[in-house]
Amino acid sequence: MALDNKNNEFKVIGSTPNRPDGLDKVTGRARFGADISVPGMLHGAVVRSPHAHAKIVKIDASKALAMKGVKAVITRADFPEGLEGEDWNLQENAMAGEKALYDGHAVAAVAATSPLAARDAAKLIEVEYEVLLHVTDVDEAMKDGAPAIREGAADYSVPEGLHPNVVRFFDTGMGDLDKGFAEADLVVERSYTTEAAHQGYIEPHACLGQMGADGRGELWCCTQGHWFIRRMSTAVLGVETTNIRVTPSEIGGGFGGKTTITIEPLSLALSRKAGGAPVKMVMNRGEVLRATGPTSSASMDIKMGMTKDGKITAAHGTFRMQGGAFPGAPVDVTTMLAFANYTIENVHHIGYDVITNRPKQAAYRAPGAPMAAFAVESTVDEMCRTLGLDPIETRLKNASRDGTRSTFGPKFGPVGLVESLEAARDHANYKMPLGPNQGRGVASGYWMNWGGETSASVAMSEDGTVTVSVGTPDIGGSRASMALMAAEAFGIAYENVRVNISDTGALGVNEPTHGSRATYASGLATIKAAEECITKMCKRAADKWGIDADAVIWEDGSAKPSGPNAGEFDPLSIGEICAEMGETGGPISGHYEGSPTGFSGSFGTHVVDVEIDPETGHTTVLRYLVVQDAGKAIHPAYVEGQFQGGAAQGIGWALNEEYIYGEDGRLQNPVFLDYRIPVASDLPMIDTVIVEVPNPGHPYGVRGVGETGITPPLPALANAIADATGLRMRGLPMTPPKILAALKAQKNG
Amino acid sequence: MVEINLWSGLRRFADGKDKVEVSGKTVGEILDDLVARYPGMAPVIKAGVSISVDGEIIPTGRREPVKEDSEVFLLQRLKGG
Amino acid sequence: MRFHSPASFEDAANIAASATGVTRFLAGGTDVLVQLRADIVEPDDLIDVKQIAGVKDITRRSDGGWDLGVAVAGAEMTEHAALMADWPGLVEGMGLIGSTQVQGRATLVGNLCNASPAGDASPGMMAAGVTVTVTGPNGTREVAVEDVPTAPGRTSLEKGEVVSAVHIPARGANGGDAYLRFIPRTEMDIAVVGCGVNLRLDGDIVTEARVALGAVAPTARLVQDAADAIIGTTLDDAALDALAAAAEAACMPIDDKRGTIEFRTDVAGVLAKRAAKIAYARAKGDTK
Amino acid sequence: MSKVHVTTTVNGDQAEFLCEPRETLLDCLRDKLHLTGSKEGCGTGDCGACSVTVDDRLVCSCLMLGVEAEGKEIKTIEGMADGENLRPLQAKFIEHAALQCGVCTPGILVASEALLKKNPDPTEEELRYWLAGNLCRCTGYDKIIRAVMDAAAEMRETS
Repeated sequence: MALDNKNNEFKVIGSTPNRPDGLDKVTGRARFGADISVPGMLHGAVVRSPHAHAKIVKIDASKALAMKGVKAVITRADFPEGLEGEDWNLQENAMAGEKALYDGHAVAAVAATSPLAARDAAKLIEVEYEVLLHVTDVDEAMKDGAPAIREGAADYSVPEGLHPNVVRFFDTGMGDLDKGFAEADLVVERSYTTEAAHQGYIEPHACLGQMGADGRGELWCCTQGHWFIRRMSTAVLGVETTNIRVTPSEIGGGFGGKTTITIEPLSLALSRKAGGAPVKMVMNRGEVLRATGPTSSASMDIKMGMTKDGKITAAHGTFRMQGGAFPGAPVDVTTMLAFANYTIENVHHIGYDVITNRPKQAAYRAPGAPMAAFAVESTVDEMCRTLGLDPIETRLKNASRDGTRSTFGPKFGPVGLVESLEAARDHANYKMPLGPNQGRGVASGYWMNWGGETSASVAMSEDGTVTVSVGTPDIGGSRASMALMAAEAFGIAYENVRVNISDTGALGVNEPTHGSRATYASGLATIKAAEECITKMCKRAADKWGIDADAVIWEDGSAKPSGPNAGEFDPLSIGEICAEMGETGGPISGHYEGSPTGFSGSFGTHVVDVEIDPETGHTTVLRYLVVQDAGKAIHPAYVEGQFQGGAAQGIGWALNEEYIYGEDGRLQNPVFLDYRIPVASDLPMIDTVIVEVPNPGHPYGVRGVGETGITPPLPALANAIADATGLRMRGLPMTPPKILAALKAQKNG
Repeated sequence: MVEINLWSGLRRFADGKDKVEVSGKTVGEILDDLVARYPGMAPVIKAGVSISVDGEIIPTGRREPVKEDSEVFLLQRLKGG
Repeated sequence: MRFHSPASFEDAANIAASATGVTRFLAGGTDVLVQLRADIVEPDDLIDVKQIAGVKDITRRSDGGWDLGVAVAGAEMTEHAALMADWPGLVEGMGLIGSTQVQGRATLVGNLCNASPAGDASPGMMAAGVTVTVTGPNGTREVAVEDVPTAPGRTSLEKGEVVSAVHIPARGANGGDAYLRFIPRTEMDIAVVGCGVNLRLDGDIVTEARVALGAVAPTARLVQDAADAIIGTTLDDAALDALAAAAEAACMPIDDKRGTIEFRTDVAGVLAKRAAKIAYARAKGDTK
Repeated sequence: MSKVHVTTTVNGDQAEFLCEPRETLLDCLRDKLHLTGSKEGCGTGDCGACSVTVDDRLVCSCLMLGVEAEGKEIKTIEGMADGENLRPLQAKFIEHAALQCGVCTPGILVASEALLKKNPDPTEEELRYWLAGNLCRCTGYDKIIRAVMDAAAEMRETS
């Protein structure tokens, strides 16, 4: 069956039907992580370190265990020893061993008969600490004299002579930098910093775990990827992977933060110790902010060369990122994608992954890309201003496009940066007149997207309707997208497809809904599995007609003879074939298992207008435009939603969101009052333009869209502020105190 | 023989070279031969890499075919949000 | 935690007076419950005053002033057109606290007695000259609001004392008030700086003024020098500059996660000017 | 710890529960009455996911004690639709794709319904400020604002 990019032939792709879970979600019926209860359930609570870095001398749980209703207390002693690599990191992060490594690090947990009893019992667990020197800033952590958080944590990549807190080192690039900079008319060298931002999902982590003494059990939790949760939890607990079945609940936002484990293995361990009673655990907001992954903070140096007419001749970036007390800051991505918007012959990246006394970072929407974009796109903007060049024309001049070599090596296929820049340039927002203290900023961004391990099934029902089972939790409407793709493939109505998110027992391994992969990979899997069903249905029709299966085609939801030579038969509809399937060979279903590699990256360009209050430094976002390549928008409203959500998160990161640590190494703002994500009155409408440069690696041309959108806002806001004030802000967040101080300094010369 | 482009930090594990010649017909075969020829590369491959073959990025698969004239790059193992 | 719902302030005061542990009064609860949830304060005795007669009443006195019950929520004030017309600045200060949802519960007295330096209701009340009745085991006394907070989280109320009523002066002719605060976002933040201005005009001349600042010292406070800077003026540029200078001079802020000393000081001057202009326009009859 | 017996009205029906004085109304709704549509996003009144009305006044149920519900009339998201008929706001949220993950949706619907009862024709700015205490991390609010404005227009036409 032809599944190429014939846009004009789509019947349902590109329409915007109501999502299947809409009714449940507007009536309060949808069951999220904390909404699941079972009979005999206990409640868990966690004891967390109040210190940034401390030796755990003694844990005394006797008072807690003496409390009525307390059924189990666990510490690290209840976990197996001898784990290595990332498994050890996960175990150590889930429950501290010899040392507490950050403010909020779990040191013990308790299960009791009510949430209040568990909380009260947790307060009775006495932990004796020996406080150690700590470090929370990435630059400080690399300096001589900084406390070594964990000797020997560095891997093969780290050259000798670096601080033991540097645990991974990256060095990538190509070309001849000296030659490139020599060709430039303008060479600019600048330093930038970004603070850690939290994913800020509104639903705190929640789970309900049950495990018996035999190591078998079940886990219900809110997660982006239940196979990941299963593998990580069982590894940490030292039980066989298959012994735990994980069922995902509805998920109240993740943005990368729910691709890893936090309390899940604790609930299982508590359950086992409490004799197999299920244990429900729900984090509060303070725990989420203190102990689950925010993204990395970064300190960066950028050097770029440009000719008078705007050609980028060379680029060098040094990126220092801390990812908390464990290796994993996404500097690997940063050192690939930092300059990916541009075709640059001479380019080099140096990256340092640094450990500090902060929580283990978790992926956050385009992990590693926004920080670099802030540094690089700010530098490009500054160069354009210095040289009197238009920021969009300059980007067009250097833009990555089909056939150009990327700054990370391989050549690009068809991608949509040029198209996004042109659409931004031609949009009304780019021409709106600006008033006093107002400015406009432009920036582009990129995410390379992902395929990943994928398994899906499509099963025919007796009435010809279709059940699709995928393993990627639906966070933003993906069930609607899967249903649209299945409906398109079968040639049936959207309403005749039901999409389920299956548990780990029903499908092969699936990577999470991450990397902007779900619509691409689970979508591709759905289409391929549907094709298998169609092939089988054509065979059933062929058998009925007594002709060769090759002589049957599938069109508009029916099997038909392929032509006059095949014979004269009335089409057999999907309903007719399925109604008889019990008599014609049994159930009909199709499967897909694979790791599709035909994903292709998504470029986007943002244009933002701001107004700065010159007396207070307050930034008002006046209007905002997102233009991004979706390949093919399956459900355009949810594509727009991804664009808008990414932009809003980026605006928050740019202006107000930050992790603030005190001298004592404790997080000072573990509440939404002070961890300031954008509220409704902070934002204007977010205008969107969907560019469609089809991805040849997907049957319908899809490319992931989820992550790119958080990348341009950071520099776009900085560039707009520069346009409004002449000030170049090089540290995030660009808060009113920072802007006002810079305005004063500017005024005082 | 297939030419693999290494990222610059890997030169120290490959006698200072940023391109190396290896033999093999699949991703797995060329990675195995790379380690055989340059044992210093073993921890790199063990830690996990992605590979791009003619512009297509292969995150994990070892069975994907590689041709003599394919353009091959070793890349960092990626992770998304 | 023991929960009490007394039927009179005398009973409430007696319960508090005889309590041996941590005691809190509950009106709107928007601070008490946050502290409870965050394990900052878990009272041994929690005394809900909302069952006491009259605590939800807004009453105009015969002198033109207003008496408010202690459980009147912010939303009930902003919805009260006559009160809003008299004291827009005071009411707006209350109305800026928290979200719409918080406004459904939060009260003037709660904000005052929580004694946060950054409470948004306090500067407006101080500028307006609000007093409160305090009921204790030994009877009642009247206290000016500026004398209630003594330090962050501390008040001048004695053990067993509870605020039992709020008294707002008569607006009188040719008066106007305003409250402005600075926050990083547009809503939902704690004030980084707050400023309330209340003044009266004779023609174009300011004849009376009270200026109060929040979040720039251990308590919200009246700044007499700032008031003096505009009394006798037409609020011309020189007067506004003098006002700003006096406001800045009165600042004794701290550096913290919400703002720097320098920022708070600068913005105190800016907000004093802006609030004074609004109060002046309102005194002139501008109803905005 | 001794528990308090509370009698209240929830979505028009009488409800009774036993609670400790320190348990919030949200805890009681979710854990005792099994009305889990109201969500806890923060527990400190900063996110609005637990929005309910008490005697027609919009509040955060996390900032009210269960014992304070005695004799009150409480409405939650579960009581919004009339049987199988959705309120216009609910229908418009689905139609406008005004939810992604949907965890903030119940609170935003309850808050928006309270606004439209008070002000059937809000401006965009009034709506944005009214909803400032309802955090949404997925949508950037754009489609939420459009859905509420559209629902308001429809409700004005049919009233």
